[in-house]
Amino acid sequence: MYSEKVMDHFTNPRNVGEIENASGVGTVGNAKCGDIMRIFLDIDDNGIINDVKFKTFGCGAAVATSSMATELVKGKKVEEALKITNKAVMDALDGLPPVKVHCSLLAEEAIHAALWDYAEKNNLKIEGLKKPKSDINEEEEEIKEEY
Amino acid sequence: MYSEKVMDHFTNPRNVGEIENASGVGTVGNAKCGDIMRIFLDIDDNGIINDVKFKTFGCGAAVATSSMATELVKGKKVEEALKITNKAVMDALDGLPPVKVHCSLLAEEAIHAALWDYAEKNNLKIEGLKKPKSDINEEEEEIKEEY
Amino acid sequence: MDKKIYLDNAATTATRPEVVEAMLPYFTEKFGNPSSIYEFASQNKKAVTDAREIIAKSLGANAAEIYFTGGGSESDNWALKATAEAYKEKGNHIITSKIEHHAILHTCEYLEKNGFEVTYVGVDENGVLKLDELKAAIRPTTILISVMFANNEIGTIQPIKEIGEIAKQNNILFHTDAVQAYMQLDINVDDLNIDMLSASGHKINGPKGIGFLYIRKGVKIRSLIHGGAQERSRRAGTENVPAIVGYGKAVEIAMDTFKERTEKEIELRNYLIERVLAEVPYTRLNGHRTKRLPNNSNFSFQFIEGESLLIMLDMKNICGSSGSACTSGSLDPSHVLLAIGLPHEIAHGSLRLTLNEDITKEELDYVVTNVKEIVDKLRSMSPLYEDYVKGIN
Amino acid sequence: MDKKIYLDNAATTATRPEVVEAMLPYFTEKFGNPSSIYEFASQNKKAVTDAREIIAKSLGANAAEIYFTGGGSESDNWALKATAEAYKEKGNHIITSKIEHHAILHTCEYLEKNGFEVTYVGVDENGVLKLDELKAAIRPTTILISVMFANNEIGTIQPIKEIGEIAKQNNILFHTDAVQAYMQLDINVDDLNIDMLSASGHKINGPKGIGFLYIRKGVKIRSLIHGGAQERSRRAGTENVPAIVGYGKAVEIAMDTFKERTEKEIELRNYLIERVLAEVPYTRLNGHRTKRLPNNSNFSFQFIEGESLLIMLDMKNICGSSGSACTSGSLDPSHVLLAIGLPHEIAHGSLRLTLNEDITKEELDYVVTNVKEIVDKLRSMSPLYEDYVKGIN
Ligand SMILES: Cc1ncc(COP(=O)(O)O)c(C=O)c1O
Ligand SMILES: Cc1ncc(COP(=O)(O)O)c(C=O)c1O
Repeated sequence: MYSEKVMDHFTNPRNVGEIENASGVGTVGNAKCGDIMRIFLDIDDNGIINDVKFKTFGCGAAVATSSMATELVKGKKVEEALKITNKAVMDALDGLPPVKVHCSLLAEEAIHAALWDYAEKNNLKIEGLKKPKSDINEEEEEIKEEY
Repeated sequence: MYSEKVMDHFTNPRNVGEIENASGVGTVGNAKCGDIMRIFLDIDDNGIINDVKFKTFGCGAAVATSSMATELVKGKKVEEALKITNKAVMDALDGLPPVKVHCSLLAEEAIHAALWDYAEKNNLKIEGLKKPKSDINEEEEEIKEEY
Repeated sequence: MDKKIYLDNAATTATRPEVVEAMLPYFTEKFGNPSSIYEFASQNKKAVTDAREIIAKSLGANAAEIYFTGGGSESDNWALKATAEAYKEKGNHIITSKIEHHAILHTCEYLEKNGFEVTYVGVDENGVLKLDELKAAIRPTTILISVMFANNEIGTIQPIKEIGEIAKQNNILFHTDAVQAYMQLDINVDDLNIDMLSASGHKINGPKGIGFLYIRKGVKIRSLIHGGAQERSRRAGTENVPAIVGYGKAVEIAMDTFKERTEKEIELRNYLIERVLAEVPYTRLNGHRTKRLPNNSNFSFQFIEGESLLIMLDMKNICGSSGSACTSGSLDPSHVLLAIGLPHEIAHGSLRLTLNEDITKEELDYVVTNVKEIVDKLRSMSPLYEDYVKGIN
Repeated sequence: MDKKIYLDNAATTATRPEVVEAMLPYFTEKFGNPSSIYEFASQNKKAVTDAREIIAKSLGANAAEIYFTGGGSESDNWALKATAEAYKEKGNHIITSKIEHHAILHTCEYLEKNGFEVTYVGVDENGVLKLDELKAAIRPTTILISVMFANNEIGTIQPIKEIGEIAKQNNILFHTDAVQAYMQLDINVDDLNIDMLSASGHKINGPKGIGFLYIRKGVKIRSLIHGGAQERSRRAGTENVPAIVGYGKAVEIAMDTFKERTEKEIELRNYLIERVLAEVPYTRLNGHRTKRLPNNSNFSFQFIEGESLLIMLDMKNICGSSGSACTSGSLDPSHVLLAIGLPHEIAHGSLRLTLNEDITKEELDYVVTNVKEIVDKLRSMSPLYEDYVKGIN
């Protein structure tokens, strides 16, 4: 069902944990849908993401996408981190099963939420960053039914 | 599907053939339903059935019931022959599958038809003999559907 | 002959040993439910996928267009009922033929009781659909044409390509019951404009209780069996993995042997047909002489009745059938034989012999000899023959 | 542990070697179509009759009341749709429960789209049907009550006798989906006033792709699959003889081992439940503590999600499930767990372990150890657990 990369990031997730007094924290998803991701960012004065941690309640793909997303943003500038899409996360994981695509969207959104929090706390305006939705809808699900 | 007796009477039918100038001949059934029985009777002046022959177009049960019916009436008085029911034919054959019960009715009817012919030819009135139907309906078929 | 001569391959076939071999591990070892998440079950999911792909390929279809069912009857019911339901806004008229299998005909009757109108198009004396009648039957409300690929009793192959074109030109869906034709004839769903196609495992040396419905992508479909999300949420029920695997294997073998097998069958069939017609008087071949299934022969012997013939053949170790297997027990003669214009008494005297490539000519010789003898014997006790000989009608 | 520990017997079971053994001759040798007339096929007819009698006996029913189908889902669909059709003059109301299998629920939804009204009766926190609610739901137009015998996810056994009485007193037909209960619980259709009962072969070490519907004599029935005259003209399709024979064998064995087997399963189940509840904190047992299937356990582990737990167990060679097998892939938590009142996040963290009599206590010890470790690990990365520990929310 899952690629080896996904299984690797699921069973040995990178950057699990919390950051005390994080520069930004974002939590997205909800327990109803079975996925909650929380991302902690430590951002230095030059806008570089020095450290990142996550906690995730969710399926294997949710954990793996969180793990991969944290790997991808780590050491990046805020502006670069913002450009990391769910597609990039999926590609880095060698793909996800169709029903799990929403996990990668959630991971992208969690990064955005943490950046938003960072921006609010520091009264910054980050170019291109919109207030994140706390949740994403599984639009891809519908397609199956139409067929 | 068929009892040994039925198979025996089907594969070695007794009294197959015709009687020339028979005292009575009866043909019942129709090709539409797939069964036609013709019975030839040779009846002597004392009203005793000296000889009987049959020809049948039909399934195994049709042949076997014809054969058994001829055996049962052979040597009997007309009045006795009249009393031979389809049940007697079936019993003598150790039973028939439910869908084949109509064959035994047809055999009974064929005897009656031959007797009727005999009665008409000789201007007799045989007590209890009604003008036979040329065909019988498979009433038992309906029951299945109701269930 | 001590050996049984099985000439009823249209009723069902022996499952091939290789097929059983392929199925076996999926009963006791790899028994998992393909919908399960653990690794142990993923091999079953894969096995199902593989079989689906083999079948898709055999028809020139995509794997996502193949839906496994519990057999040909279910596939037929599903195709008709689902189309009726999904397209009822568009219209309530269905066209089929007079010589369909009961799985189609009785489903049509059911639909008729539920507000649909069905036209049953006739066939000519060889059992070939009357295309003019078909065209004339089309209405603005026609949503489906369902015509069998080849007939199970008389073996006649229908002009499927023409029917597919007519359907397409009129923007009507086209379903074909290919239960007898699949793997006996070359079928490409795109070339023939087929939108839906039914097939059944046990007719091609696969297992019983498995079939499929091909549904072209884009056709609106409703479930017949609702429940779990199996078969892309279209056909509920835990996947019958061993049977699916066996079906895949049977198709694989049937594909590999296709040309040689069908050519051999046609030769044997022709041999049988020619000898019977030449040697048994008052006999006709039912169905088209050449446009017929490679393994099918069907005769009517005048003046005799089919069941007695069958039983006597059985006593000689020859298995044949009269009309379609599923309807034996019924007293009416085959609706197919009536549709090609046979009178009742002749329809009653019919014999279907459907062979496979393993039959030998010697065995067929034995069959012919016995058919001859038995037909003679039965005629000698037939009142119809008596009348005929005496010139009475 | 190198050996796989299969704890998903509610999803499907291994076909017993004796069952496969019994089936084998019917693939390659005795492959005939039971509807055929020749002697060769009559052994197959007999084999089907024998299996039917074994099954009838197991329920205290008559053989003529057992109809073979392609599985549990088909049986469920058939029971509901046929009753709806046959009794629609009497009324259009059906009562079922909130915790039925999707084969019932989705069929009910289908019927709702077609003019029927369905009341979904709730269950208490243990999953037991609320009889008061059931009684209150009855209308003059109620034609059917369909309540499962025992639940496939949480194992709760329903008060079938009481439901049967209520149905009878109100002159309403009673169907029960016994796919999980059959051969795990003692069932007599007369004692329990059951009019229709669904079961499936692969849940009791029989083959996949076969099931039956018990229909009490006198109940008006319509076909779901129209066509040939098989199953007394009620369910068309060439009989799946090998599977029917295998099913009969599986039932025979299950009857013979019934008492010993279920007692052993109950003991093992209790052992597992007690250890898990005692050793894993923030854990609850779903379903009734005692009125539950002998082989079923179902836990909710707070703060974690079921799929990750399953995958990690799989890596330790333990096969379990979360919610019902057929619905995995869906993102919603189990409707059953929601119906017993679990909040979504707890429902998401559920694990079903369904055992069989061959599991050992040592194996269960290994399972408990691993469940503990994995739950710990997942909690350590759960934001919900973090919030809980910090006293947020
Ligand atoms: C309670 C219940 N009903 C119906 C079914 C459907 O049975 P099958 O998958 O054999 O069609 C199942 C099993 O999946 C079940 O557990
Ligand atoms: C043309 C045709 N359609 C449908 C069927 C039904 O197939 P099954 O018996 O596998 O359900 C058959 C065979 O009986 C058939 O010959």
